[in-house]
Amino acid sequence: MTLATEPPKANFRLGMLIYDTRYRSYTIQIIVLILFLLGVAWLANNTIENLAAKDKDINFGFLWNRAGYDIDQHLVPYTNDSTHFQALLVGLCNTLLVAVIGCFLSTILGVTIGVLRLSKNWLLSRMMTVYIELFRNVPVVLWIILVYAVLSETRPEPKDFKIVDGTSKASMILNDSFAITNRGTNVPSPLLEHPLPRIELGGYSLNLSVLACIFVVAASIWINRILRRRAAATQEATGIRPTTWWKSLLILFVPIIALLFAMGLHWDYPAFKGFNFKGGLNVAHAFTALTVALTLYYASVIAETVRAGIQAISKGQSEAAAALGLRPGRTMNLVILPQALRVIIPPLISQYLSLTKDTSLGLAVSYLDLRGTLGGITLNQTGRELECMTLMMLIYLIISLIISSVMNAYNASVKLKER
Amino acid sequence: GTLDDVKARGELICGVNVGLTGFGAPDATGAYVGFDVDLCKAVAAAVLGDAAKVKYVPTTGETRFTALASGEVDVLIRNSTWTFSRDTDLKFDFVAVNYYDGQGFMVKKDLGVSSAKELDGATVCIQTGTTTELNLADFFKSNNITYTPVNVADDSEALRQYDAGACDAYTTDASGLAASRASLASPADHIILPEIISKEPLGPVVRHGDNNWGDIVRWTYYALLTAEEKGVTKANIDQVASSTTDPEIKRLLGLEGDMGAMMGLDKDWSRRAIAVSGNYGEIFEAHIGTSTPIGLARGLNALWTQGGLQYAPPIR
Amino acid sequence: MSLLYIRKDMLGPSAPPASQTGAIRWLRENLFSGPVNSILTLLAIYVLYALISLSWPWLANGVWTASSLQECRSIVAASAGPDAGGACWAMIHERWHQFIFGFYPPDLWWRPILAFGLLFVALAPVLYADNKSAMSKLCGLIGVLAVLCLIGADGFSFHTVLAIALFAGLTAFAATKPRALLTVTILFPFIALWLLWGGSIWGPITALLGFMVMAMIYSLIAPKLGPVMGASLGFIAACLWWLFLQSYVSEAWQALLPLELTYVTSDKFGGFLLAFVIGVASISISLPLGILLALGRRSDMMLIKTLSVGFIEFVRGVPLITMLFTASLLLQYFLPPQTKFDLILRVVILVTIFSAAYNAEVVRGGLAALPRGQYEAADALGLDYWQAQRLIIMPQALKISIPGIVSTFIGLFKDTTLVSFVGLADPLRGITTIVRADINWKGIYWEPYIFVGGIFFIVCFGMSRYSMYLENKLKTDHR
Amino acid sequence: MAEPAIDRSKMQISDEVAIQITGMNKWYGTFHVLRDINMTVNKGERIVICGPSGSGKSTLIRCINRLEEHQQGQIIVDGTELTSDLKNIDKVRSEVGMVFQHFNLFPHLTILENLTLAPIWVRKVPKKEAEEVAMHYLGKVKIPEQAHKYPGQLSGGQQQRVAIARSLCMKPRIMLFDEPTSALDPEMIKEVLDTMISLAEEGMTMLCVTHEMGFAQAVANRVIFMDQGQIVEQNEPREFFNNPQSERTKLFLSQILGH
Amino acid sequence: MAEPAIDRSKMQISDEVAIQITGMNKWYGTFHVLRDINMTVNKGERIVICGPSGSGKSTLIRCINRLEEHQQGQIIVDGTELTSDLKNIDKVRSEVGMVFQHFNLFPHLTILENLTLAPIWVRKVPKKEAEEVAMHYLGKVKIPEQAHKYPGQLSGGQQQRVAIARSLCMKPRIMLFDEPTSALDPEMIKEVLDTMISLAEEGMTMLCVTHEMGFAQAVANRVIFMDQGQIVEQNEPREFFNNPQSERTKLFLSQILGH
Ligand SMILES: Nc1ncnc2c1ncn2[C@@H]1O[C@H](COP(=O)(O)OP(=O)(O)OP(=O)(O)O)[C@@H](O)[C@H]1O
Ligand SMILES: Nc1ncnc2c1ncn2[C@@H]1O[C@H](COP(=O)(O)OP(=O)(O)OP(=O)(O)O)[C@@H](O)[C@H]1O
Ligand SMILES: [Mg+2]
Ligand SMILES: [Mg+2]
Repeated sequence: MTLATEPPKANFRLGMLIYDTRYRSYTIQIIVLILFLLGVAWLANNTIENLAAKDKDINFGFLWNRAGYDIDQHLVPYTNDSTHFQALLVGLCNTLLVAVIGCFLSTILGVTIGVLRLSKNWLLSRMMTVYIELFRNVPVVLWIILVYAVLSETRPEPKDFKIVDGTSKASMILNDSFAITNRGTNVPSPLLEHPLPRIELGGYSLNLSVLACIFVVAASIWINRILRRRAAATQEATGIRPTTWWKSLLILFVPIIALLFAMGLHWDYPAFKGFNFKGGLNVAHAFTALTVALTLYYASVIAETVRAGIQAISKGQSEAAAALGLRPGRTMNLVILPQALRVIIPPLISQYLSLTKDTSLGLAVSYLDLRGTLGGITLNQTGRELECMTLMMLIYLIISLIISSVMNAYNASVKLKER
Repeated sequence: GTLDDVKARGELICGVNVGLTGFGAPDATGAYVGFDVDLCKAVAAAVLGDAAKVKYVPTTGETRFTALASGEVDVLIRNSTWTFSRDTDLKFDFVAVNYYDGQGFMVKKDLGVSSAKELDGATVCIQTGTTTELNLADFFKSNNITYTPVNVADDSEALRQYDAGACDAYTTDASGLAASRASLASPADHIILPEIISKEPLGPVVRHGDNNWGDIVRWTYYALLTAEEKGVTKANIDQVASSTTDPEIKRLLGLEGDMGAMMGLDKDWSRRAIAVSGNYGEIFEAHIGTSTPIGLARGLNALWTQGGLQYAPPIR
Repeated sequence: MSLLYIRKDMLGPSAPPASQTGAIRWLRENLFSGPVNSILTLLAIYVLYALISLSWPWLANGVWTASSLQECRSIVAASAGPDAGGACWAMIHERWHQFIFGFYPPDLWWRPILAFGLLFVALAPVLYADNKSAMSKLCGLIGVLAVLCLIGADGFSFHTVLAIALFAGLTAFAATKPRALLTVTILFPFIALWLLWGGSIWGPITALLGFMVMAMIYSLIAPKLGPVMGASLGFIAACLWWLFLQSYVSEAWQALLPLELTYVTSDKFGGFLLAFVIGVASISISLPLGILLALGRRSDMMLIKTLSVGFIEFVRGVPLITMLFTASLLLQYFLPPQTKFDLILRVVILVTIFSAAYNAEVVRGGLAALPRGQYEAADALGLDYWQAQRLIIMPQALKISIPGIVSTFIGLFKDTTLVSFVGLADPLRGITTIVRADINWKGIYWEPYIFVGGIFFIVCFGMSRYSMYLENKLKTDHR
Repeated sequence: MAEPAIDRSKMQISDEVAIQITGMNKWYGTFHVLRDINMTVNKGERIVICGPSGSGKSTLIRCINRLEEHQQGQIIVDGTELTSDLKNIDKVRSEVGMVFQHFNLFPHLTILENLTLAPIWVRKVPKKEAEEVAMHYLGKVKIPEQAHKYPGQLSGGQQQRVAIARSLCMKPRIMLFDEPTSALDPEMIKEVLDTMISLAEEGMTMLCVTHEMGFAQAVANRVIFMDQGQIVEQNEPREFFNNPQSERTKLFLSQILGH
Repeated sequence: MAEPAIDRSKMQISDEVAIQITGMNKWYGTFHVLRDINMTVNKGERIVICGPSGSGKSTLIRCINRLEEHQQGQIIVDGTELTSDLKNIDKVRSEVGMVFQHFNLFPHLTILENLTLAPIWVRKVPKKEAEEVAMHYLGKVKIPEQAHKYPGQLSGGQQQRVAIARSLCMKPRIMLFDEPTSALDPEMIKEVLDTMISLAEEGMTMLCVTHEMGFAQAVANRVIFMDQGQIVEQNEPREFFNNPQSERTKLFLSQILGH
């Protein structure tokens, strides 16, 4: 490329630093850079002085000390003898767990509500409007607290499940496998009779059974895709698309069921013993409340996004499709959705981003997420605010950056081609 | 030092609880009242001569120590437990113990439990950001039994959970348990288990290194205690002052010697402190004692002469 | 076949066939147009029924006057049977003022009320531009409401008269010279500061003088050294004024002419008063910051762009809670030793930074929506960058951005509830905790949440409707 | 516009009826938008519909392929009566092509995909065949080289020609045009009109809402003038323009030809 | 368009050079958009630039008031060379007025404010005086009664005339027009052209990108034809239209006059 810049004129004047477009931008940038560096230096200097005055230092060594507190929900192995770092990991996993489940559920709920809101059923669409407005316009913290309260106030105590003289005050649902008590939800947990061995890898152990399941599911999905591609090819060649849905179902579900059967899957049902349910998995209400409240709240936001996205596709598109003889279902699949998704997905991903950040509100129900462990108890026990907060912000920032880079990549890939 | 700051400012900044029944909370008019709050007032009266010149900064479990360390508050009187690491690693000074507490358990009577050791498998409500969670872990571990913690943000939330049956037991400092029990619909249906699983000496905290300021808070507190020991009350203080012959009372009330000057205060400092809301016993009874709905017995907090632990060093 | 056809007499419109009108048709079309729809309708009716039957008895048994929760319980038990639940609104009745004003002294409530009323007057020129009648209606309405609130708060007093006179005057202004109200807009921050915190009037006035110093220096220097230099030197001069001279001058004047309101410390702020102070202060300070950041992000200069992007993405990447904890835990590390300032102020600063990043994105959207031609026309007329921004670009971009800014504000306003996590008395958790620490109300749970949630809903819903209305209006009248 | 040389050899009108509308009425809510429409269109006819804005022209032709529902009277297209029977609607729609004022191309599909979408999914034509047909019609509208671009990358005139080709790919017997040129820049109008003329030359039955009077005179065999939801006058073009009968028509023509 | 009766008495071309472009080249990225442009415009000249779309006409005249930066060669406007020196740029811009295809009026300001904005802020004229001048030019473009309306309330033709008046308020010595009529409905083109003609009659130096050949023939004293970023041919209008020299010009003229 030939951006032939002329050599600076010999008679360079100082005034040119301000008046010459070429130099001016450098002048400004250098001034800004200096100011910025001065600012950073000032902050750093203050920090050093303050640390010195308080006789503190910056040291992340505390992460390897014993944490000493318990966390009821941990996805990675943890006891109160584990290190603060392990507690951090537990917290991070808890954060991510709520974020992932919340995103998933709120998308489903939000899309449903958004579509129902556009429904021709007057009552239904009004109810959805009320739902959306109600949830959007009240602080999400309130919803978290309220859901939590509803769960623990309206559900029976575990001891009501105790069978006295053949009856009990409360009963489990779904064929005696789920019990929602006021202190948690007891769900059956899967157990394997002949699990595959674990592989020890320097401190961490790899669960082959889980790996096998993941592998099988992935393989099924892959085969299913091949099947669908075949169908498409047939359609291209003959014009008629073979029915595939039952084949898809078979391919998707039979192998994994077979594998689980082979490994001897059975369920460990919760049952009432002593004070509490034993066996199965106890999901704490803090988790449920946070997830449900975030789901409900973000569903209302997502519903609006979806509605706006669908409405952004002009009526002309569906009319044109109808005029060509396409049925409404096909029109939705082939014309409206592909376009609406382009409008919907970018804001949707920013909703995901906010949802992920809002998991930190688990504070209101003392959910031990990243903020609760690293930024809460650990910070409190060790008194290392600077380190804990920095680390916590950094982790959140990384999560956010990952999500938004996914968004940018998506945006770039679906951008409509224009002149 | 802090004393000069406070004097210059004309106001004592006292870190208190955001809201803990009996110990410190704003009432309907927004004025802070409570057991801890009265100590703040006494310090203010001693230092500034006016018990009203206190600014209360509500602190949460998470922000309290930072607030003190950063100088946002002059003194933290907020049921904080004196522990080794807080004293050393966090660089604070606990100047005295104004309330000897210990972590206990409250359960419903119909649970049929009479000892904490029977709590195997129980669900326990516990506030985060306090020493209680560490004690709890230690206790269950040493007894080889298991439990499920339910973390809650604050006392009222814990109480609601417990009341709704979301946990079998509620653990916190025994003082808090008593207060909570009192506010339940039928207190008689709940019992506080006999085990006290930890030592929770609660006391005012100041920053490490400012010893004079620490002395002021410490001796203000001991003055209140000594007053109780010597029978000096809010009501009779003036009368005692004019009639007493007891040299210790004379020293206490500034009638003899000049103890105040040694801390940079005037002679009447302790007299003012006592005059605000009376001696230790009076404060105790007014806010958390048996005549209040909270109904705490003096127990460990009785004077040493009455079998308790409250023992003020001699003022001389 | 002859093609010619002429209609001799034109047909008038006739009514649609019966099947096209009437309630039955409406029902059939809107509720029972098909099996799926009918099922959905029935389902919806069932859900409605379940919700109402669940909550109605509790609401209906509500008790409005009692002095403690125990009393409430016994009243409900007496009237509706021992097992019936009932709301205990008595708590709200006794403590409503803490939810609204926090611990603000009751005899000074007229000050926040007045400030809140003036807020709307200050907003009027922004909301309605040149629409005289709308503006005067708004001013009048707000005036009436404010006066009613004042009478409710402390009877008919001197303040009521003051307020009547003030709002009558402002309404008259709005009706005659709407532009003059802009002065109120500009002065509002200082008036509000003074009304809310009180103290000597010379404080805000001398603070305002700082801006005048800035303007003066700017007008002296800008023609010679360019607007950037002018602005920065002006800013430096203003900072010097604020840091070193202001307090002396204001004290001197205070000595000469003492004019002051009772000083109210920040720790008296709580409830919705606190939420509004944080919300309004943050949004109004963050807007200029956001504009600068947005301009920075669109700048051609690499460094400035990078810094702006970095800042915006950083702030948007971390949860607000961590920012608040930074305000209460970390700020002390970053400031010179011994600097201390108010937690509210720190929170406002951090929340401002937070909303600045969001506003920057909103404004950037507004800037991007402007056609390139506007920039080019400004260039071609010889306007320089700052003139073009100020006269051409910003007025339009901001107008487009108003709905987005309102949304940011709604979000921010809702997020003010998070300040309770650093020990401030927000209405949702802060005040509620305090109320529950009272032995009389210990154990009360739903009522305060419903009360506070209701107010939040009304405020936020109102604002979101307004922003929707704006969006529709802009859609039609922007070209 | 100079009268183009038009080959009228194929433009013969058969006696078979393509569209038959009798006593048709339509309301939007309580607004009576079409009033007592009676009209017969034979195979091969080229009809231009004109009239002031809001007179119901668009509504009329949209009723013909049931984009709007009529409430009274009968519409029979190619022997199929339009009722709410879905099968009939499908049948009619696959016989009738429609071109809109704003093109309504699918912006997320390439030109070729736009053209093959309906044949593949509605007519179940194999893809390859559909593409051949599509290329054929693209050639007809003179833009075969644009096949792999996206609609957004074409000029308005090109887009409208693609829209016409898209309809043609379904091999309709009747084509409806709703102001096909009114959203176009003047330079592009001609290319679209040319395409339409060539279509007429091949004997397609066409109903066209347009204000291009040149086109009407050159191609139409009948002009229908509508006002207030009614057919006010119809005639063959020369007569219609030179010798309008009703007052309204005269007024309208004076306005439209005046400028 | 019939040739309007034009008063050529004042349309005299002086010997002074208004614009001098030598060896100018410009790239967008790697795309060479203007190639070796050499051109001299004297005071009072009225130059029409035409050429196919994308040939660089707009870019050329946008370089003249530095809306685009050139990378090689020299542009001297009224004795001031355009370099990156801001002062020179400001000077040139205040000498050169520009009218855009899409008017680019400021929609948030009234017509009068649109007109007085630049005089007040750039030329530092007192407001009152600026308003007098503005009303004078509004009268000239024949819409003084619209002064207090907003641009959105005017028709396209009126807006374009306001845009011209806005440029004139800065009392420029040179006016640049970039397809001033191509975004207008046919009925409005004439009123804008009339305004431009009256400007020419007063001896304004004008560079005008346009495809209105009637205007070119009536007013221009030189027509420049550009293609692929180069000046391909220039001549006085009559010769240019009747006797084009290069093949490209012939082709272009046949297209543009053909339809
Ligand atoms: N969906 C609708 N609901 C209610 N009224 C409608 C609807 N669509 C059109 N109308 C009204 O019906 C009348 C006829 O509309 P139509 O679009 O058929 O007119 P037109 O003759 O095509 O006008 P134009 O030349 O402007 O396109 C108009 O008055 C219009 O306002
Ligand atoms: N900002 C830009 N970046 C890259 N290429 C550009 C840019 N602006 C214009 N071009 C290209 O430069 C060439 C000349 O553009 P220009 O607008 O000068 O043409 P024109 O002769 O005015 O055409 P038209 O008659 O369509 O207005 C075109 O090929 C165009 O695509
Ligand atoms: Mg129409
Ligand atoms: Mg151009």
